[in-house]
Amino acid sequence: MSNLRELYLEMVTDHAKNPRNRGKVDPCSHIGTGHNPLCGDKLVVTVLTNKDVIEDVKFDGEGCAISTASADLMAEVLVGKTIKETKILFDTFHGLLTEDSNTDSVPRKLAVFSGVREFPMRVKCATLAWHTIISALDGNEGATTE
Amino acid sequence: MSNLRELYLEMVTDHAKNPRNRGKVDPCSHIGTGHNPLCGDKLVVTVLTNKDVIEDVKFDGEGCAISTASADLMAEVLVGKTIKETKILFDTFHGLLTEDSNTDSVPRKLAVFSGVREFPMRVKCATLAWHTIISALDGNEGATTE
Amino acid sequence: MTDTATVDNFPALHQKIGDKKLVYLDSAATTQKPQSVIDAVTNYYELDNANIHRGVHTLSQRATKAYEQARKDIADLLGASRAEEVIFVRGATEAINLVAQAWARPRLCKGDEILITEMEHHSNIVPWQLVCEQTGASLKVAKIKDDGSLDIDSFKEMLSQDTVLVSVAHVSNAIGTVNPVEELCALAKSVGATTVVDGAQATGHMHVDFSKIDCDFYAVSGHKMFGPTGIGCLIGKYTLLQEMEPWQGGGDMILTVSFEETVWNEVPFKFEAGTPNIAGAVGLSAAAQFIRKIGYKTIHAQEQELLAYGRSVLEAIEGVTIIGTAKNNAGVIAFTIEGVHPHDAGTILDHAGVAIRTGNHCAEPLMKRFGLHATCRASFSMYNTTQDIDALGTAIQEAITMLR
Amino acid sequence: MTDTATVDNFPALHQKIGDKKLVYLDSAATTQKPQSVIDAVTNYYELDNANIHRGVHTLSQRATKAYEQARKDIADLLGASRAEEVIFVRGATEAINLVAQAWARPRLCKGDEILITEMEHHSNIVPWQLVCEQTGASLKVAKIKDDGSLDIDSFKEMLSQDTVLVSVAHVSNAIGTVNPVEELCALAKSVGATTVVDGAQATGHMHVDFSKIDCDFYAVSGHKMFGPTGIGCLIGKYTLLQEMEPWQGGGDMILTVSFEETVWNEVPFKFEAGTPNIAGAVGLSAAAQFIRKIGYKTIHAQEQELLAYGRSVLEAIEGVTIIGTAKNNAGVIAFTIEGVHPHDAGTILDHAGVAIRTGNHCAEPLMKRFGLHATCRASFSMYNTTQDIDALGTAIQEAITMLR
Ligand SMILES: Cc1ncc(COP(=O)(O)O)c(C=O)c1O
Ligand SMILES: Cc1ncc(COP(=O)(O)O)c(C=O)c1O
Repeated sequence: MSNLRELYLEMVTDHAKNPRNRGKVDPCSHIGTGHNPLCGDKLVVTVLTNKDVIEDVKFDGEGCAISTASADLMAEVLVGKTIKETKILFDTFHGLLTEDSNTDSVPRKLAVFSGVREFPMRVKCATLAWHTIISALDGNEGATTE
Repeated sequence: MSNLRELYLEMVTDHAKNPRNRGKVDPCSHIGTGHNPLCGDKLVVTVLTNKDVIEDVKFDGEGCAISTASADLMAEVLVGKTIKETKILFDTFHGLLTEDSNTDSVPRKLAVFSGVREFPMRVKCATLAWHTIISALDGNEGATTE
Repeated sequence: MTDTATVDNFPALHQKIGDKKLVYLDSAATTQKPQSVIDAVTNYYELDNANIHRGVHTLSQRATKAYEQARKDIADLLGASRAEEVIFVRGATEAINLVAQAWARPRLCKGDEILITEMEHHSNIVPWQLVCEQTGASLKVAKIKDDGSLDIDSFKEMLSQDTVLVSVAHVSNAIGTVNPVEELCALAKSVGATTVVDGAQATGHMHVDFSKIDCDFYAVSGHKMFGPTGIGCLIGKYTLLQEMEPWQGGGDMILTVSFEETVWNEVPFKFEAGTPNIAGAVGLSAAAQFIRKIGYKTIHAQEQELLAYGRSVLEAIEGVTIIGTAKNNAGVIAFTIEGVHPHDAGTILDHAGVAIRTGNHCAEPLMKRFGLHATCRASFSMYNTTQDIDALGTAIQEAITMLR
Repeated sequence: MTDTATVDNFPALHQKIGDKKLVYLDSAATTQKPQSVIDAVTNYYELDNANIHRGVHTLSQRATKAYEQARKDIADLLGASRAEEVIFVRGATEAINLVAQAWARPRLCKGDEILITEMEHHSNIVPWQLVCEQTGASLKVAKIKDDGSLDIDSFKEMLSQDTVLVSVAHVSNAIGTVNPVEELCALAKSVGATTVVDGAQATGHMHVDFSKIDCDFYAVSGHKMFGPTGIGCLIGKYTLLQEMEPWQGGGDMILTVSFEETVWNEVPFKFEAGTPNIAGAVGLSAAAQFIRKIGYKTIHAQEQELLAYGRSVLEAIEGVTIIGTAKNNAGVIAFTIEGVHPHDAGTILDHAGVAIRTGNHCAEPLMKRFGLHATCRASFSMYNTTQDIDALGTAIQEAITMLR
């Protein structure tokens, strides 16, 4: 039970139940759709950038607790970041989820997902929003985690 | 070894090595080609009938000892038989090869194949010529034992 | 109810997931295997292993005999009128693709229609979409009702003189609806359509009689009826099979080959190119024997009892909605939990040792019909008990506590 | 030479046929299975059995991991540049049919040519005949020399700007010739042809490096490389696989399905419709590990020694003619015995416990090339010994005594 509690930390379930960044950025500069065939979930991420800096991010769509909370917290941490920083952050985050890597360099709001490491099947949920935004920033429309 | 000797009785190997009825009946009234994919063997059987009575039978083609001897001995026993008798004889012969049936009603020349019963894979060899002639008498050209 | 002697037959069920007893409620995905099936496969490899057909040595003869016996066993169990009507394939998916490519593709053209239903598994949708693309035929879809049963009126409406082929699930994998396939096939015949029944979810659970259903083709999945993976059958009417051209080319499916001309072998060999899954067929034969020993009647009664009990337990949990409440239903319960996404439910239940499936169950159009992306699905087999269902109920409560 | 520890790995070899020790010389038809492969299959069914992909519960995760690990193991063993280049199919026959139907059929048209050789197995002839019939393309056949080796001049002559596809055996099953596939693929590429290598007889016997051969597709038969029946692979260049449309439709090979539009899944899943032979893949993974442990070098050296000894023993028997005497030959000896039809030889040898194959070995055109209907074939694997060959020689003498 203990690692299950670490997967569903209170901060995660809270953001899953009451996401702060659900909706659409309008007007937006980038839009991406992510799909996780495992959950059947679809996520639409809208972004507004100014030059290379992310000014606003929102997400929409149904998702599991992990993917919803991850999308919501991603939106929080990315505001003010450059596209390059976003990509580096995703690498760090991915490392947190998949390797026994040091979490020091990970923002506290993302570190709550370290429990995912014990649930390899859920890595795709935690990264769906990230794959989607990066795909959108790269100019592609769709992303999938399968 | 003992049942192997019963398969290859001297009469069988003798007819296999020196078949008396190899060749073609010419002119013939019926012709049939038999094929046993197991051996890769092909057999051509030619028949001359007068009304319903078989006047002559010959066979041609490469075959294993069992199929050659069986074709040769078939040719011997069928001369003078009617088509109907031929079919009945085939049923009897088939019973000899596959069931523990009484061999009393089987002509001596066919009874030498009773050893085949212990080698189910060889039943097709022993019956190839028979399938072919019956198919020919029925007006079909080809027969196969697979 | 299930006696423990029955459960004892299934070695995989006797294990713990973490510190919890495994409760396997995912039999619609694949059934567990009785020891007799596992042993049949092992014995085959340890004693008889050889390639089949055209081999004169003892092992090859034994392997051939066992393989052809499996064909007879399946024909007997499922009511084929002769063993040659049974073609061994990888599973139900390949069986349906075989019909699509070897029967439908050469025969269909623009204007022709294929009729399926809203509750089909992707394996009974996509092969027909491919054929439609290849031939210009179009796909029609009969509607289902809110309780998950087929809307027969819609089915009748969609049938027309243009309907060349009808393919319906015997049992829905996603919600468990049992379709009146005899009636549907008779209706299809009345407009001259050829009929396919996707029996993947039927043959492990209830008596199936191919000849009585009177469909033209019936698809069977071995791994869903206690058999090994990688084996299944297409059962087809002998005369139809004879008329069809082969699908795959290779060893065993030909009589003679030359570069100028090749002559096909007889049915069923014409459709079994290459070395088949011999050990798989031998295992499936043991599965057929196992089913015979227990009896479809016992299996079915058992699963119906679990279904009734399961529905009552789940209905009693606040926020749980059952999808698919048809009268004639197999031991499958699809459900959603308010405030708990199916994927989270799957993880939390797994932690309690309870294995269910979550997602779209390869039936996306059906999900859409119910306005859902995903559901949880508990599916039963003869080795399940009411205690398993109690464990399911408890685990769902835990998930609710954790996430709602 | 073979140490008994190696032979001990193979349970099926420790049995008697009647009162004679089994001497298994039919490995080109199918190899025997080491205990580790049989155990891997058993363990899978007893512990991990579940359907793969998209399942969140523990068994499904374990099964998925084992299945995908098998893909990696095969990629590693056979030199694919990434695991996704390995597509699981039933066997080499299905692998070739997949290329024929999913690559060639949509691309070929009248005037195009497919080039094969005179020594191909039916599985590398008939799929192309079917495609030729479907597309109007024509089949060309490169000649072989009297010793059974490929006539490279004939191969070059047959190659032209019209050659769209070249498909050749890596090793002939009927006579054991090893083809210079690297050279042949380079020649084929020089005219822009896509290349297929039928590796059914190679991967159990010698080091194969897909990337180095640089063919586009390579067909693998699991049951001929110590793996289970019903599993094999098509290895294909990733970019080519991406460009191809799927072949079979069903579960797992799609990303999303609606009645209006269906989106294919990624490579390799796009080509694996339906539940695959999971236990088969797990067993094949164990076979790959077994091969690694022994080492291709050891296996190959061993088989070459048996080949040399076998040829010398058979040549010494009066009336025995060996068919296929190429320098570069695998452990396969095809032969005829004067006055003894192969089928009779097969029966008599079986009686002595010696299992050989007789017939046309699914290579009728090759038989015709040598003016034969059938041959006897002894084929070796790493578990054979020189005693086995002595037993073969003795049994042949017995057959001669009996029939000549
Ligand atoms: C209703 C239905 N049809 C077809 C299939 C495909 O069967 P298989 O896994 O044997 O290919 C399944 C199983 O996934 C199913 O549930
Ligand atoms: C050279 C060759 N190609 C193809 C095949 C077919 O392989 P599989 O039995 O895996 O379909 C075989 C085996 O029979 C073979 O020897």
